[in-house]
Amino acid sequence: MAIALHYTQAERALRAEARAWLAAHVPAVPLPSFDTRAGFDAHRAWERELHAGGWSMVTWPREYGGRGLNLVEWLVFEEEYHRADAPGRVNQNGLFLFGPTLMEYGTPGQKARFLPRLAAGDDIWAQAWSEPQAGSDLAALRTTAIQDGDEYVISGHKIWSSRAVYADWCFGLFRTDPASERHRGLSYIVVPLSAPGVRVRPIAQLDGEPGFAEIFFDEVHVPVANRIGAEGQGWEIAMATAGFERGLMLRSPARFQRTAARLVELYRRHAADCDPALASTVAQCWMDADAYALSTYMTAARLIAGGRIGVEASLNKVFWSELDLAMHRAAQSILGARAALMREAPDAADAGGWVEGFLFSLAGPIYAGANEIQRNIIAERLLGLPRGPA
Amino acid sequence: MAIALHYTQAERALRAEARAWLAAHVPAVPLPSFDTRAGFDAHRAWERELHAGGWSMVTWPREYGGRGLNLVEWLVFEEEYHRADAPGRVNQNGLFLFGPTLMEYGTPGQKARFLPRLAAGDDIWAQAWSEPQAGSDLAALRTTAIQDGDEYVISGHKIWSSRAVYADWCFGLFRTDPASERHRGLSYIVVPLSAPGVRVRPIAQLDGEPGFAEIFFDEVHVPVANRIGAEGQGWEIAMATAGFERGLMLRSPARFQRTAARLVELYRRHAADCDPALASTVAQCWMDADAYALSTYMTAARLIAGGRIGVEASLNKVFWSELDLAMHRAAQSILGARAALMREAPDAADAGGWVEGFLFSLAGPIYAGANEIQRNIIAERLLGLPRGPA
Amino acid sequence: MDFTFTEEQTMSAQALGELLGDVCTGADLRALADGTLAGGAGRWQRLAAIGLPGALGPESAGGMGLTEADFVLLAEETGRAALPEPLVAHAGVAVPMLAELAAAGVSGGVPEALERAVSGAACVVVAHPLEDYIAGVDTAELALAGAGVGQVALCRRDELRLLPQASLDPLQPLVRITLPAGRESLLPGAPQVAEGLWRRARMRTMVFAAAQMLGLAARMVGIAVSYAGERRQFGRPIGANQAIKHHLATVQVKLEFARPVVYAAAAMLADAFQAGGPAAALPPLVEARVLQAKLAAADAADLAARTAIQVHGAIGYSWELDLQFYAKRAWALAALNGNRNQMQRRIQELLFGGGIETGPDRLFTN
Amino acid sequence: MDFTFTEEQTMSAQALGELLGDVCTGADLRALADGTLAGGAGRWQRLAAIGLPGALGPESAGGMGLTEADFVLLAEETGRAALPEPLVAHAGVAVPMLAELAAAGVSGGVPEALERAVSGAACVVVAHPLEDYIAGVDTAELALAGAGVGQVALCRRDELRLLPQASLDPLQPLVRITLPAGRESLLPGAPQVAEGLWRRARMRTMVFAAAQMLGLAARMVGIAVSYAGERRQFGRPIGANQAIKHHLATVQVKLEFARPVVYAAAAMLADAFQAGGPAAALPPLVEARVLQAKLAAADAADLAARTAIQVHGAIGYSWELDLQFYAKRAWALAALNGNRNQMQRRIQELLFGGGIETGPDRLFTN
Repeated sequence: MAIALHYTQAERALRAEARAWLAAHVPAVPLPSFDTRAGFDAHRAWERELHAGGWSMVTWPREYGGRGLNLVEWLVFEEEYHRADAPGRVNQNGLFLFGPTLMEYGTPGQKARFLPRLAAGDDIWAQAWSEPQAGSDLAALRTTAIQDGDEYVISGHKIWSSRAVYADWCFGLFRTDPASERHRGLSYIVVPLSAPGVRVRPIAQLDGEPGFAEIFFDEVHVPVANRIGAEGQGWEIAMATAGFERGLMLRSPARFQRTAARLVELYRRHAADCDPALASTVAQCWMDADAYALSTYMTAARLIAGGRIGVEASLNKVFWSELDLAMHRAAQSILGARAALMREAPDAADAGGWVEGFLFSLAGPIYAGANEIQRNIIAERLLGLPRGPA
Repeated sequence: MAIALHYTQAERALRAEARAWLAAHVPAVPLPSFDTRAGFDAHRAWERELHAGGWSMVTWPREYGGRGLNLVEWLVFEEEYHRADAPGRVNQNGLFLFGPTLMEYGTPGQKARFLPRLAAGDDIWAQAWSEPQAGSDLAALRTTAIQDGDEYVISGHKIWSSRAVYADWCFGLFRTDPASERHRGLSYIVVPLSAPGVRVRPIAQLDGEPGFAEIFFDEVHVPVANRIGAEGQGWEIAMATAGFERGLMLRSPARFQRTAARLVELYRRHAADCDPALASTVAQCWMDADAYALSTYMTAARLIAGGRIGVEASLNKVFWSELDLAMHRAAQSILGARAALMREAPDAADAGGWVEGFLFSLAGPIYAGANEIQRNIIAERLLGLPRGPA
Repeated sequence: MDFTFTEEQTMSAQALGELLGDVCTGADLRALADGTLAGGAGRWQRLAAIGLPGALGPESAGGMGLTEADFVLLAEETGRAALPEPLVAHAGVAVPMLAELAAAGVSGGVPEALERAVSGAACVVVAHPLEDYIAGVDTAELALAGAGVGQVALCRRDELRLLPQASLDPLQPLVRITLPAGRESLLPGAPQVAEGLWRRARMRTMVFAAAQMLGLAARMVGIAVSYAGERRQFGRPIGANQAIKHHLATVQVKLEFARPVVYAAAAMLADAFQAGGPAAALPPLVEARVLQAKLAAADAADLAARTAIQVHGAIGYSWELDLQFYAKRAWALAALNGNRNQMQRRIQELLFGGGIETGPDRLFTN
Repeated sequence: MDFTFTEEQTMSAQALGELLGDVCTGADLRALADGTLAGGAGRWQRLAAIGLPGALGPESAGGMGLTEADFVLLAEETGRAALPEPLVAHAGVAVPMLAELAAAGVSGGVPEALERAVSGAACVVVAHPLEDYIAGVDTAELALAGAGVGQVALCRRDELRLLPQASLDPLQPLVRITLPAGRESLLPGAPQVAEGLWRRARMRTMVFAAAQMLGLAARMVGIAVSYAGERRQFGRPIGANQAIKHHLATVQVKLEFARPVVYAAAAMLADAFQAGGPAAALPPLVEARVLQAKLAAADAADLAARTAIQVHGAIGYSWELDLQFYAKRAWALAALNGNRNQMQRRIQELLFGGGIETGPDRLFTN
C-alpha cells in the first residue's frame, strides 16, 4: 500500500461502464418526489431497473444481488451516479442502514430472506427509531415487544420514520424486557408495515411533503424470527447502524460534489449581480465538498486495508451537514429575490429546487443524531474530555 | 422623551470644547506602553493633564474632580477622545470599576479620601479579583482578610491583576469569614500595593509585556476602614462592579468606531491586493461598530430616563469582544505577509500595531468573565432557560 | 440627543401586540395555511377599527399623521405575529406614497384612493418597478406601480396581469405583475419626483421589513425557549444544556444589536424625509443605516429561525410546528425588497466610495 | 487508487516525533525564547544524524530520494514540535531545488552546495523573489534567492544584506533580504526554467507549511484537552462543560478535514513533479489543491490556536504558557508564503476562470 492518487485500469473501466449504463437509463425528466404515491412507485421502478442492470448495491456480494465491489469502486460508481443526476434512492434506509446491519448481525436465513428482495427494490424499508419522548435520547424508548410463544406482540408509537408512508417494512428498536431501563432490554426487530395493528400517519415536512410518518403499533404480532441478533442486543446493533448512517455510505461525497458543481455554475451565471464576497463563499463550498470526498477516499482506503470505522462517523456527520447548509445558503444569496421561489413557480428557472434543498439541509444537523450529540461523541470518545452532565 | 437623533446646542458646544482641548494637548507621538515603567509614568502624567483640563472623569460630580456630564455627553466626549487618538487610560480600573463602586457603596469619608486622588491620577488602581484556583468562578476565592482589632490581616494570592506592576492601590474581594463557602463571607477591601507584606510578580502577556501580575499577600495589615460596604457584602458589590466592567463605561463604543475607521482606511489603501470578500468583512465591521454605538446611545438614554443597567452588560461583553477580534482578524487578512510584523519592525508602516491589537483582542472573550459565562447569564437571566449543571 | 420612544409609542405597540395575540395566533395562521379558514377572519377590519391603515396618513385625510419613527414599533408587532395581511405595505408604504402624490397636486383618483386607504376601506399595495415580485396582492384593491422608476401609476387589481409564483411563505404568496399596456403615469412631466417617491417607498419598505424581522426573531427565540424549557431528554429539560443555551444566547445578542440599528434607521429616515421633499437626495449615511438595518435584522431573524428549528429537533423540521410560519416569513422578507447581495454592494459603494465618513463622531448625520 | 501511507512512512514520522519529543519540548522552546539557551542544543545535528536534511535529496548525492508524499508526514511532526530550525525550508524546499539545478547541469557551486546540504553540513534556506520576508536565515549558511523569478542565485549568508523585522513568532524571526549588487543568475539563458523552479519551490513551501500547521493544530488541541481535563471550576473539570467540548470538537472537525487535503496535495504534487520537468506547467487542479491545503490547514490551526487560548482563560493570554509558541508559529506560517488573500484570489481565478472542472468525477487529475 502506498499513496497513489490515480485510478487503476479496472477502476477506469468500471467508471466507463457505469457512465454508459447510466446515460442509457437515467430518466430524462426527473422523477416526482418519492414522498408522493406516484413518485414512490416511480422510484421503486427505478430501483428495479438499477437492480436489473446490476447497480443496485454494488458493494454487496453477488449472491445478494450486488457486484462485490470494494469501497473505492463504490465511490467511483457513486461519482458517476450523481454526475448523471440519477434519482434519489428511495430505499436508502434499507440499502445503507438495514442491509449492512443484517450483513453483520443476521442469520444466514434472514440474509437470504431479506437481502435479495431489498436489493431488487421488492421491499422498501423505513426506519423506526425515534419515539415522541425519545429524540436524540434513543435509550429512552418505550415501545414494547413482548414475547408470546414464537411471536412478539408490539405496542407503542414510533415517529420521524422517513419513507414509512409508502414503505413495505420497517426496522427498529423495541423494548423486549418491559422492566428494563435505558439501553438495556432493547431488541432489534423488523416489522411488515402491512401487518394488522400497524397504522401509519404521514407527517408533512417544512416543504409540505410527507417525508416522514408516525407509526402506531397496536398489538402487532411478528414472529420471533424477525428479531435481528440476540434479545437485548438491540442497543449494540443500533449503535452500529447509527455509525453506518452518520458514516461512510449514506452520504456519499459525490452528492455534495454535484451540488457544489451546480453552485459554481450558478455563481458563474450570476456573478455580475453578486456581492463579491460570494466568490469566496462558493469557492470554499467547492473546496469543502472535495475535502469531504478526499476524506472519504482516505477512510475507504483504510477500511480496505483492514481498518474499522470509528468516530469518523461523527466527524463526517458534522462536516457534511454544515457543508450542505452552507451550499444552500450560498445559493440563496446568489438568487436574490428568486431565492423565495419554489420549484414549480413559473419564474423558478435555475432557482428551481434550491429553496427546497435549503429547507432539506436544515434537517441535516438534526437527524441521525443531532450535531450537538456528535460533538459530545467527538469530545469524549476521540479527544478524551471528561464525560459531563451532557 | 422621544427619539431625536441629533445633538443639542449644548452637546455640540461640548464636542467643540473637547475637540479643541484635545487638539492642543494630545501628545503628537504616541506614549510608550503603560505596561513599561516609562510608559506608566508618562500615562500618569497624562492623567494629571486630563484632570487639570477637567476631562479626567467627566461624568463625576465636580466635587470629586468631574464635570457632572450625563451619559450622552460622556459618549460625545469619548468620541472626541478616541477620534483624537488620545492615550489609553492607565487608570481605567480605578475610573470605571472602582470609582463607580465607591460612588455607590462607599462612605462619604471613603469617597472624599479616594475619589479626588483617583480622578487626579495621584492614585493608580489595579483590580485584584482572580486567584489561581478561581478564574471565572469568583466564588471559589480563598485569600483571607482576618479581622484583628481595627485591622484586617490579609494572606493569600491574587492573579491576572492588570496594571498591578506599577499601580499604587488594588481593590478586590477577600474572604473575611474563613469558615464561609462560595459567595458568602466575602468582603470588598482596598489595599495599598506599597504595604509591607505585599509582593507583586509581573506576568508577561502574549506580546511579552507585563500587562498583568500576581499579587502575594503575606500577613498584610490594612485598617478596617479600607473595607467598602458591609462585611460579607463583597459578592454583591463585586457583581455590581462586574456589571460596570462588562457594561457601559469600560468599553466605550468610540474605541471600536475608531478601530473600524482605521480598518476602512487600511482596506481602501490595499483593496487592489485583497480577496474581494474582505470588502464585505470590513463593511460588516464598520456596521457592527456603529451598531454597538447605537446600542450604547439607546442604553444611555434609558439610564438617563431612570432605567438601570441589567443583562445588557453581558450582551455588550459578547458583542464587543467578538467585534474587536473580527476587526483585527480582518486587518491581518488585509496585511498579508506584513500581518506578522510587530510595531517596531522597520517595514511595519501601516501594519504597525495591528498584530499587537490582534493578540490583545484574543483576551477580550476571556477577561471580565469569559464569554461562555456571559452566554449562560443571557440564557438564564434574560431568556429564562433552566439553570443547568453549568 | 435622545434615543427613547415615547410612552405613547410603546403603548400603541403593546396594544397592537395584544390585539394580534387574540386575532393572529399560530392556530389562526395554520388554519389559513391549511385552507380551513378563508379570508383572515375579519382581522383587517379589526386593524382598521383602531386606525392602523391610516397610521402614516395625513391628519387632513383622516390619518393619524405618524412618522416612520412611530410606525417602526407597530411594524415590529406585525412581524412578531407573522400577520398575513399586507398592513405594513399598505400603511407603512402605500399610504405615505399616496399622501406624497396628493401633496404634489396629483389627481387621477389619488385623493379618493388616499381617503379610502386611510380608512382601510381599500387595501393598497406597492409594486416597486425594480422588484420582480410582490406579496399581498390578493387582499388588495389597488396597487401603486410603474413601468419604470420615472413613472407612477395607480391601478385597480383587476387591471393588472398577475402571474402567481409558488413561494416559500405560504401566507404571503408572491406574484409577478404586469401593468396594463399604455398605462399613463400620474406624474408625466417630472421623472425626478417619481424617482424620489419610489426611493422613499423602497426605504420605507426596507426599514419596516427590518422591524418585522426583529419581531419575528424575538417570536422565534420565545418559541424555542419555551420548548427548550419543557422538552426533556436524558432526564432533564434540553434547555439546561449549555449548547442550547449558548446557541440561543448568540441569537439574542444578534437580535439586541440589530434592534437599535432598526430604530435609528427609522428615526433618521423620518428626519430626512421631513427635511426635504421627494426629489431631495437622501444623505448617504441615512441610506446606509436603512440597508444596515435590513441586513442586521435579516441576519438575526435567519439565525433565530435556524436555531429555533435546531432546538426543536425533528419536529422543528415538520409542517406541524407553527414555528415554520415565522421562519418562512423571515426568509421571504430577507429575500425581497433588497436582498443581501444588493445591499452589501450598495453599502460597500457608499463606504469605500467615500460617500460615508467614518469615525467615532460620525454615528449620526449630526 | 490508494490513499494510505506505507508503514515505512508512518514509522519514520513516528520516529521523528519521538526524537522531537526529546529534544524539542516546550521547555526547550521557552529557554530559546528567553535567551537562556543559545543555538538549539545540537538539535540540527541530531536531525542530520538520521539523514533528514537530505530526505528529498537524490540518492546519487547521498540523499534519501524521498518524494513530497513521503516528506509531508515529517513536516507535520516538525510542526507539532514547533521546531525552531528551518528543517522544512532546507530539506523540503532548498535541497530539491538544488537537486533540480544540479540536474539541469548548473554548476556555480551547486553540486558542492547540494552535497553539503544533503549531509546537513550546510543549512540552506530559500528566499522566493516575490516574498518579502523569510525565516531561519540566522541558522543558514547559504540561501537560494533571485532578483526576480527569472533568476536563481546561490548566496552565502554573509553576502546578503539582512534587515531583521520584529515579528510574531519569537522562534523564527523574519528578515528582509537584499541580494548583493550585480549578482549573476545561475540560469542566465532560460528564464522559464528559473520560473519553474521558483514555482516548484513555492508549491513545496506551501504544502509543507500546511503539513506543519496540521501538526501545530493537533498539538494545540492536545494541550487544550489536557488543560480542560485538569483545570477545575465550579466543582468539576472545565472540560466537562458542553461549551468547551463543542468548541474543541469543532476544531477537531476542521483539522480532520484539512488532513486529507494536505496529504492529497502532497501526493498530487509529487506525481505532477515526476511527470514533468521544472519548465512543465502544473495542472490547475494540483495548484488549487496545494492552495486549498494551505488554506484549510491555516484555518484549522488558527481556530485551534484561538480555541486553545480561550479554553485556558487568562493564562492562555500569558507569556508563561508554552501554547503561545505553537499559536504564533501557526499564525506566522499562515501569513507567509501565500496568505489568505493571494490564495483565495488565485483559487477563484482557477475555479471561475474555467481552469478547473467541477463535479463528482473531478476529484483527482485521474
